[in-house]
Amino acid sequence: MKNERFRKGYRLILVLILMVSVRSVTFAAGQEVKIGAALSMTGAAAAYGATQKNGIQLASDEINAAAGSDGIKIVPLFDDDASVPQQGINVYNKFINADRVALIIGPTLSNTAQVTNRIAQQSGVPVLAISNTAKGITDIGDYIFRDSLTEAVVIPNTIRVAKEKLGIKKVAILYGDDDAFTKGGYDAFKNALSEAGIEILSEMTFAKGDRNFSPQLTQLKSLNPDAIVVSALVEEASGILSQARQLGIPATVPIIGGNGFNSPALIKNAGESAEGVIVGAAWNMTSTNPLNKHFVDAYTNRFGSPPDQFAAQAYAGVYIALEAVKKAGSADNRKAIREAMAQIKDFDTVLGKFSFTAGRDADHTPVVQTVKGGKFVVFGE
Amino acid sequence: MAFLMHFFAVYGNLVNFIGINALMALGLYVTLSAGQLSLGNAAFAGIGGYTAGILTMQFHAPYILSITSGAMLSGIVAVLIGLPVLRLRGVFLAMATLSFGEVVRIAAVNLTITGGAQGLVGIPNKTTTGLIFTVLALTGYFMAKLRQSRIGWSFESIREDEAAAASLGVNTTFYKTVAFTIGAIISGLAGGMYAHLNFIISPGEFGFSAAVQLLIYNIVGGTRIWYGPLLGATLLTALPEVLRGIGVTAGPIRMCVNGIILLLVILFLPNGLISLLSRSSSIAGPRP
Amino acid sequence: MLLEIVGITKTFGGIRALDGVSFSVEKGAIHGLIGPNGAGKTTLINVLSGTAKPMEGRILLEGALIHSLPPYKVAALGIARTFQNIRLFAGMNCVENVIAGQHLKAKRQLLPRLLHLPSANREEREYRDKAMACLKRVGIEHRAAIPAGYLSYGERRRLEIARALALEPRILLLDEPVAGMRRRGIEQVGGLIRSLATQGMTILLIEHNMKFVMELCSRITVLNFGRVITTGAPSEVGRHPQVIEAYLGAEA
Amino acid sequence: MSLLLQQLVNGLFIGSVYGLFAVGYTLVFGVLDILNMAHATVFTLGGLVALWLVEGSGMSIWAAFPLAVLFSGLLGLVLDRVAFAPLRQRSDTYFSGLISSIAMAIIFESAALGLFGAHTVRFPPNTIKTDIWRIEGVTITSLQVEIVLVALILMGALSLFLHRTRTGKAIRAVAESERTARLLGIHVDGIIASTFFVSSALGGAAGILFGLYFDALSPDMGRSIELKGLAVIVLGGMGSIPGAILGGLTFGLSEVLTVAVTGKSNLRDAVAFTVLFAVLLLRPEGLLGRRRAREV
Repeated sequence: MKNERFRKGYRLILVLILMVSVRSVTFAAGQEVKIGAALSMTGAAAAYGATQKNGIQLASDEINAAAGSDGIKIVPLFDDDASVPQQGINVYNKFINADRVALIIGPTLSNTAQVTNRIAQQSGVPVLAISNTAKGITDIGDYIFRDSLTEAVVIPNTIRVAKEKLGIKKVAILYGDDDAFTKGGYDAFKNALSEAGIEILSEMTFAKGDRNFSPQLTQLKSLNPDAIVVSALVEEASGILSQARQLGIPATVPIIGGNGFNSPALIKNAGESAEGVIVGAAWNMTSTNPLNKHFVDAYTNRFGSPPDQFAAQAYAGVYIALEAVKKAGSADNRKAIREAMAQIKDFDTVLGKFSFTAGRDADHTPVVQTVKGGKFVVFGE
Repeated sequence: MAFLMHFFAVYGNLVNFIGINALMALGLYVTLSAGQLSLGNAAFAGIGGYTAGILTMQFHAPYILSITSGAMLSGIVAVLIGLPVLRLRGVFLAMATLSFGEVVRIAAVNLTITGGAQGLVGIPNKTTTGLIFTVLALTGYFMAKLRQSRIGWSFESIREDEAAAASLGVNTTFYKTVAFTIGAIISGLAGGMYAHLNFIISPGEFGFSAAVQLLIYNIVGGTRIWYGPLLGATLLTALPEVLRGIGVTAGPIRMCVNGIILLLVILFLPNGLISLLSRSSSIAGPRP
Repeated sequence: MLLEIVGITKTFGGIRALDGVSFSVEKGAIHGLIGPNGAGKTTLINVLSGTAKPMEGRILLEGALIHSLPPYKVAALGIARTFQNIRLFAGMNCVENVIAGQHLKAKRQLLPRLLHLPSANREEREYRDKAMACLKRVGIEHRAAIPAGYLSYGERRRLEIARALALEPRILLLDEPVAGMRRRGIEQVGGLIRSLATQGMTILLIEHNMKFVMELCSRITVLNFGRVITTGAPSEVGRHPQVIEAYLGAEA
Repeated sequence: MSLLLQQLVNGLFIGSVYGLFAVGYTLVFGVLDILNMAHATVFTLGGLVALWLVEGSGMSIWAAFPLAVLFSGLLGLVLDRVAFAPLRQRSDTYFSGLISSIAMAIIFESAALGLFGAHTVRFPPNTIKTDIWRIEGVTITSLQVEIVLVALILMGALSLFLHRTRTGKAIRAVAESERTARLLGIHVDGIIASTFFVSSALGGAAGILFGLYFDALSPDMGRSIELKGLAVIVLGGMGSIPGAILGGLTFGLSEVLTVAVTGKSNLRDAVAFTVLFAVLLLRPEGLLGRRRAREV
């Protein structure tokens, strides 16, 4: 009697797994390029996954509209890794083996990328990271590329420009220490500051999801630093900016931020307390390069709000992928696409002239911006 | 044969996660079977995972040794935590174990040996599907036999009515600690194996929401028989893939489906889905 | 003298539930404990069984002090009890409830079961037969496979006694075993208690049913407001003025 | 000196918001002995609905606030009807109530994510005119004062409601003992429903004030306050309203001071959970609660 019950339970589980039968219909080769977009649509990074999806969708629609009958069309397959590595792996497996995508764009979070890109590398599927800035992502293997400038490139440039223009000598640091993205930013800031010989008065931390920064900011204010260096995501960043000004930290003490600050949400949420903030980033929202102008206008009237850096790097990623597919002359030969992508040099994108370094990291000029009159402008112009 | 190869290529990792989640669910099951509501088992999995990962990476300990010592350390911590905490009852015990879990997570975020917020990166991928399901089968067998032993009967008595159990000579403090410790050892072992599956473990994976997820596997599956939580873990781990397969758009809808399933089960199937599969009272429990 | 209770005092907040209670129970006797509601009877059983700790006083089992022992150690010394509000294991069936009561008597080691040794099955059959015997003794063996939650009120009372018997105790503390039972049930339980006593078991019986207590008990202790009014044979206690006053009010 | 004073102001301010959130949390526990894990998501939805009223239909905050609080109260009624009432007769009602509230929390959060999107949003800049006062180096904004006032008024109103009105007294009777209350002819199910209404309304109010001051509302904003709220109600004493208020203030102050002294916010959370752990073990009835944790 006992194992009869067990067998019935077992049969149910087996049926369920087999029910998830695999759709292995392959599209006609040649004309259509399947790109797997593994993004975080739920969970902690849902906000960034959402804008990345918009960027990819916009780029694909533009390409498909312009491709006409013979051109190469992009088929973006979106799926949600829920900001969790475990689900990211399942998404990658589905893209690689079931949908047989030509290449993968994403994932949103570096922690997930550390795990999922290993699978892509073993299966020989090119991955184009569009927001991972942590160290070591592209060292996973030669199939892993990245169009998002690492903090190690952006931040030293920001500190250098800030020191030149403002002559800062002593700063305080405030950073989120329980998130890989913000912790990575902090490490980069620390090295850049010591190289530039700037004294660090004190280091204070906050946790992801915090909204109350007044205790930390009150302490930092009492040390009257020349500037406050902040490594945070846009939610925390806008809170820090508005509370800093409310607590009476004068505008003469600028706040310097990393990639996380580079979003219109910063200005919308922090309001005028965002004036004078210095943001080192990989994408200049107001650059007059025609590709970028078109992108910002197209995105704004399609989605109702201006794009952020995540959307820009995702948008550029699709065009880079298309360029690689064109060069490779094949819509599904993964190896050829990888080879072609590695050779991309001075390719015009919304991020500017883009090429891959030997280590397959992004190589284009970073930008240092500031907020003047409620808009991002290049700092020091 | 080709179909199987293709199946495992696409769903191999999913099968591994089902196995690991089932093993972790079994860890909580043991503690629940003695009526102790613990929200700290995800933390024990974390302790097991980090210990095993550190041993393999920094001390180059052999894989089997590192995951067993991870499990043992979780057991020792469980005994130390268990003695004071198990005097508490119901919601208070849940909150004490929850706060223990959060302290462990925060420690993992702050210590350099645990790799801080980034987590432990570079753990060699040693856990195989075969090992996961062998350990799961052995643990299942152990659970079935434990239930028939004096320890199992004591758990069941304490779960039903602790005062009555004591009046029958059951040393309730001792057996509650045993349930808590066996649960921690299994969770620790599962954590160690999980660490060697994914190349990286980060503190976030062992926090409060992970502890709640283990509880949901048990409740949805059913906590009156050891393979209840296995069914719960299998269904809920496979669910996102099923919804993905059916084409349910990614995002909040899947999260909502999870919530609705849990609500329906707790309202209409107090003894979990497993009670559907069998009428016998020991599994389905008395009709309310 | 098997069980001696000396000067036991127990307070809850301001109320002195037990105030210097002293009496002793002879081996093999059926000792009655009566008193109006709130006299402290159940509190006394809780103190005897270790569930509650007394403020002052001592309890001796064959001269050994047991009042500070936890409930499971008191049970190990052979003192079993039932509860006024029947604490059965609702999720188990009747025979399983009794098997749970065999905790101290049945080894049921894990290892032989893990190794599937034949001795384990033999041992299990033996314990099950013993459990069925307990059910038979209280007259509910036909309900063996029914979940405890489905039993009638009288049957639940008897299952609790059966479970206590599984402990093979020396002393059995019965907290209102026949409360709410019909005539036939009361006679059956009375017969059971008498047969247990004849086999050497000592019984402390808390009951409101005066006729039942008077017939069964060789000695009776009367409690009122936590104090012992008297201890003696049923005939003496029946005529004791304070007992009548406590029970029937002052007019007698 | 002004540094310490500033931190005190910061602590008292955030403490009053914690207190308001905790009061609703502990009210349900006091009456039903059940932990309502969906309380934090009502906190979130209250804030997001207020924002939708202000931004969507151009309503002023002073009109939107009561409406959103009412909406949160209705959410409480839904919670009671769907997730708690059906379980009331069950013997394991404490356990299953906790689970069903977790299920509702997941459903509410996914609804927030689905309806309001994942981004962090804020009230339009001039929702409340805030001027900033600097008194001997201590900065206090009028918004802070208004929020603390509203929080205190609501908490005051609650204790008046509980002690002066018929329904309030009935709620306290049910908290003492549901069975006796039923014997006294109290319509227990109705009273429990009103308890959920009041508790969720307060939770929603706390959400709106939190969103107003920190200019940040998102579907998962409840997460950061959920576990802290737990620590507050345990510290204050489960089920005790004054305990929740006192717990909230002490918690707010200790949090601010730990961060100020150590500069590490994670240490602050570690301190919070160690305090929760210690209180549970040493004095489970907390500062002002009734003894319930370990009865047989």
